[in-house]
Amino acid sequence: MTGVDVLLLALGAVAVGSAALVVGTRHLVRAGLYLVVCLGAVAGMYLVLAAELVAWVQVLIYVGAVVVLLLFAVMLTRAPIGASDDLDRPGWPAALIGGGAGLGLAALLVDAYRWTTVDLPAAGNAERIGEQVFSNWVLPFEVLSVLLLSALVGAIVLSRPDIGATRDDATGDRGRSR
Amino acid sequence: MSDSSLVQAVDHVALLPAYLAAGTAVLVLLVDLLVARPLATVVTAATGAVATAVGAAVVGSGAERRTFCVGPDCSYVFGGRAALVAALVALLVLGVLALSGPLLRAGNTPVGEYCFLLACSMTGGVVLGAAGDLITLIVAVEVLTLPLYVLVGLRRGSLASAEAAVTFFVVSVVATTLTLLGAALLYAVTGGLHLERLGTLLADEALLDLPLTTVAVTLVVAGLAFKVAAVPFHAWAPATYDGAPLPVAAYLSTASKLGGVIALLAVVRHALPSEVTGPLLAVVAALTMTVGNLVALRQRRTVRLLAWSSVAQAGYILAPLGALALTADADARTAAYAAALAYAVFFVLLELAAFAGVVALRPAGADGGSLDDLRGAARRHPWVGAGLAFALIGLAGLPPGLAGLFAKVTVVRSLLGGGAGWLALVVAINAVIGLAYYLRAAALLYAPAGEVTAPAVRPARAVAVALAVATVVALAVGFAPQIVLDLVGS
Amino acid sequence: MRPVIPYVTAALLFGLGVYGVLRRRNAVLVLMAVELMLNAVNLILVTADTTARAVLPHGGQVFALFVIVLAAAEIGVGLAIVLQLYRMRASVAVDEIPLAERRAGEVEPHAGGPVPATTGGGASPAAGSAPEGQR
Amino acid sequence: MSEGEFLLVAVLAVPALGALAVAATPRDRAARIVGTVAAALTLVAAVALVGGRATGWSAYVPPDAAGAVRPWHTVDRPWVPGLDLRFHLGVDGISWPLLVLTALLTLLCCGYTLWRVPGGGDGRALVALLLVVEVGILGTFLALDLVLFFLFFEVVLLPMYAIIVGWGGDGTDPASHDARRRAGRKFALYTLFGSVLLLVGVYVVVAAAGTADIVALTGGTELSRTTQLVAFTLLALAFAVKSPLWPLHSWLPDAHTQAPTVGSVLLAGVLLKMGTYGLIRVAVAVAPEGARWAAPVLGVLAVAAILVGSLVCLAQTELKRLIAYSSVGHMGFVLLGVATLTATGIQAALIGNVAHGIITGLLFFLAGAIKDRAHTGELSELSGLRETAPRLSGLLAFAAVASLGLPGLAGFWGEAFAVVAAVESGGALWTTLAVLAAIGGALTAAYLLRLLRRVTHGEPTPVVAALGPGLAGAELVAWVPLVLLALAVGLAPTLVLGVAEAPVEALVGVLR
Repeated sequence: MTGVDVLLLALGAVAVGSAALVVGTRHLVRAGLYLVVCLGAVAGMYLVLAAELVAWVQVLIYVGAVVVLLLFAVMLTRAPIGASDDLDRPGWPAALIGGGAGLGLAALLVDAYRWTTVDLPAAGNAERIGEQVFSNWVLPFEVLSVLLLSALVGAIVLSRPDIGATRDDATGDRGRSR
Repeated sequence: MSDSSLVQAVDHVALLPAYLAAGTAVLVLLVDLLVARPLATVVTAATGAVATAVGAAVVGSGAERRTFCVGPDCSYVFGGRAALVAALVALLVLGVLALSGPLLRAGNTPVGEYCFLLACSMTGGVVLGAAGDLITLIVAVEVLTLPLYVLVGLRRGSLASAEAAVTFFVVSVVATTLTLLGAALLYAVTGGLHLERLGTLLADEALLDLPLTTVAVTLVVAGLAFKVAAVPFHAWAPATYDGAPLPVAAYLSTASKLGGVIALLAVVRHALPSEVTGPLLAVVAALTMTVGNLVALRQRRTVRLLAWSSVAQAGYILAPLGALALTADADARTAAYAAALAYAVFFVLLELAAFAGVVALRPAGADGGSLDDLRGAARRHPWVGAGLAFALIGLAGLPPGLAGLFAKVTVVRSLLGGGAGWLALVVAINAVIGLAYYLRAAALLYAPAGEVTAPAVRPARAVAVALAVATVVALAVGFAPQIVLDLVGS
Repeated sequence: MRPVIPYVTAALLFGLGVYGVLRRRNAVLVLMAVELMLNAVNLILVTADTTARAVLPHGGQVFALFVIVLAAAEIGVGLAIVLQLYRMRASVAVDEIPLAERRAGEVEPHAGGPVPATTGGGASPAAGSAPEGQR
Repeated sequence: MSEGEFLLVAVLAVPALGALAVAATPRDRAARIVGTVAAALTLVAAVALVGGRATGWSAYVPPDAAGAVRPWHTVDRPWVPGLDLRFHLGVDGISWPLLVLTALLTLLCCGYTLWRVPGGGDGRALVALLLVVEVGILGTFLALDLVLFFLFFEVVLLPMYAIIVGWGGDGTDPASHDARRRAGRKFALYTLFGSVLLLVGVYVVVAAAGTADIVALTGGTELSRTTQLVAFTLLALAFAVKSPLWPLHSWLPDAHTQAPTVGSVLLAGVLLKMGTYGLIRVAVAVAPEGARWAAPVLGVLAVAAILVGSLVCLAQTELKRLIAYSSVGHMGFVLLGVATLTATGIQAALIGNVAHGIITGLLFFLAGAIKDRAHTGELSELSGLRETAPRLSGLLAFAAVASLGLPGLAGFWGEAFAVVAAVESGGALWTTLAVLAAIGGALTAAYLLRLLRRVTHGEPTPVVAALGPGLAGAELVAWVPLVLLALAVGLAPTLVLGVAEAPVEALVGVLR
């Protein structure tokens, strides 16, 4: 048990614990905040695993954007600040399947890797990852740009019901208010 | 690290269809912004779809082109089959655009965004057919699907549409996550991401015996089975199809389903060991067709009937892949992949025709309605009714819908060639169950109208043309199915 | 470094995510649970870079980056969809969405006819119209 | 393209093009005339096929001369190599009588619609559908490629369904709509069940043998015993549904009762023959070992069909239903003949097929005429027909007597030879079956005589009393050829047996 292992164990415990709170809490807003803790802990694990680029992207995109979006959504759907009683369905099937999935997967991974050790790769590989992305993985990168563009347009068109909702039939032009 | 590694020789000719598709999307957005006339936007999108199809055909007619290669493994392999998929997706987009005419004219839908999203989805389909590694494959599947979340929810003011979008989104995201988990575990086990490399790595007995490998393969297959709406991952499909605008439902059950099939085919063919996928897919296929057919028997809403029937059809598509485990014969395997793809091609043709028929018989912008709304429709619109009846009969796999008949024949032949006689019998019995509801729907078209007098609407011209073209093509491949069989075999 | 630690962490995160997706009624919470699952995938991918004899260097980290972007795009669209449902129904409970055919008595709004433009989704429900369950 | 090839293609192309022409002709009556002309041309082409064959009327060719199937003319073109499907047609002595019968009955049906269109839809569509059915049946009889055979087998299904549902029944009220829709659906589902088994069976054979050519496959030499057993089971089941063999017959009475007259005539006259023909040409020929293995079962079921059919007939009170059930019995004799797997038995099956087609076609025409006039088919309401409509009742008596197998009329040969073949097969089982079949024959006589007594004798009921004595010219034109044929085949069975002798000998040669 090296220091790295202790660190990973601690961060893992934080991540799993806060994740349990995310899916267990009765406070909508707190769920979002616990999610931040969980994602942060995972980002910490990335750092330990010498994937600092992924770690920073995680912090920037997930904590910075996704969670903020989620919290916005919580607010926009007029969620109460206090505890809510109606967030959950009956839990047994979910607990059974979720627990089965998690523990089963864990057992498989434990079985596969046991208590082996591996060397940590050297830190500071952002440049090499960049090279990889822009040499071998340009194709999905470019395709992903289409995905992002369509997500952008899609989100706008859904959130703005006025787009295309009315139309001046005489001219065929759409009276849109952009 | 030398600088040269950053500059990779990219075969832009191979990428031409993808460029055309993505270019269509951007162009549509620009035209919508600058010209701001719905007709111009639609025409741009349609032209782009045609250009993509032509581009795919031209590039595909040459030798296979590979690019983004690392050693022997390539991320993008554009051969005959990829060209077929790309051209098919582009043509389906064209067909769906034609079906969208009444919807867009009804004025509730933002034309530019609608066309843009369709074009984005088309880009995903084009790349998907050529994807050679897991990342590209999954990203392409997402590009194909993500615009559809939005399109499904685009029936303004309809609660069913909004609900359908949420259902589709949640299920689809979870499915993607399952696929991703499977891919991640595969990477953890093998260290490979390219499909063909995975195939060679997983041929190793030691890796294959690892339970983790089996779980990873199962997860990938299960995640993609969601996309083709195979039982037990099918519950979203009828609700989503029924809530979505009709042309989008047509797209979901043709191009989107085709995408799922192609993705599944790609991983099963190149990457995953058939010892694991074979039995899995055999069971899934048998369940899918049986459940889909039995539930379809009881549907009263047109689109739900088509949705459940398309669940059942997914079972027929997957069936040949289920026979893989039993045969070590390379020819039989190739025949099985070809049979699955051939069935998919015949199916999307007939399904598009069926949806075109339904769109033509319904008021502009309406949803699918109940089956009773179609009662006696063929007496009011003989040609449209005949087209719809032809498509339904074809889906049932009977003459005069020879395309559907040959599709079933192809599947049964490959199953018996692969030694899966029991699955062939399941397919056969299911064809009988399927006939019961297809025949009911088709006969309803010719039934006396009774007291229900639906308003006689003139079908939009674009829809009628789409129906006519789909029917004629289905008739043509019905008499010359060898064209399709040659294309999928190449 | 013992890779089993992050791997098991990831497995447990995934299990919790599955539990959350199945358990939660609120669509936003379902999305949060999906995020947990995606994070588990990423953790596996990044850890796999240290354990697997990869064909390409850092394939897992690259994949993880793609997954993060993918997730961001999906969440963006997903929230828009959820908000649209909320505008229409004043509730984001996913289990109120019917999957089976509606019964005869239960008529869907606008079913069977052209969608009237006047009821476009712009009309957000008044605060008071939220069902009791929301408060 | 030689003359024979031309004729073969013409036999299929003329009715197919005729159907298109009928659909494209705007005026109803003109369309029906076009259809009738097409049917007549088809008959001419079908009859002409007999000319130009290499051998004389009854030339004996040794079985091992050149394969077990020696068609007079063939067409063989590749169609879909990817599915082992070739456009391979051929005609020989086994299929030719059935071809002519089909073409003749279709012509008579089309001609009949010139005079009377059953209520429900327009006559144009009906004639077009009749021609499509004809294409399917003729194609089935002509196909020498297993997959092509399956294809034509399927073609018949939907047009026949449409004929039953669209023009069938005898009322416009919802109940009768439902009744004929149910009957139609039952017909379609049963038949499709049969043909999907056929599909699986076909590809079991094709996958094992690597070819779908019936000529090459006849004899089953290349197939292992297991394959033959599986293939024969599947194929025999498929054909048993179509024939129909007891206990898979329950679609038949409903379909026959609900179908319009022309539909019943085609259904009983030739559609059922696709099953027995398929059994001889495909199932027995391709998997002889399977046939030998299953022959006792087939024989027992055939005799059961004879007995059950006859007994059920004795209890029937409705004219068309009675005739429909009588088909079960008659087809039982045909199947018994096939089950013996001897030359005599198969000859009996062939002539039984043809005779049943002629006689039952006539019976359904007559039943239709009576129902059209009296608006009822209940036997209890039809007594005394002889008093008011002597000619009609005379024809009915003739047809019934022919059907019960009176020597000198067509029905005799098939049933007698089938019993003889069973006796010749020897052994306790076959002898018992022969005795039981003979008893069944007697029962046939019983129910047909009962029918005659109920319908023609006695005091005229009010319904019957209202009938006029006359027959329309069109009716006579439709019926007289059948009457003459029943006499001709009865007096000179060599009309059928002569052409069939050589191919049957050849077929039986490879069975041993």
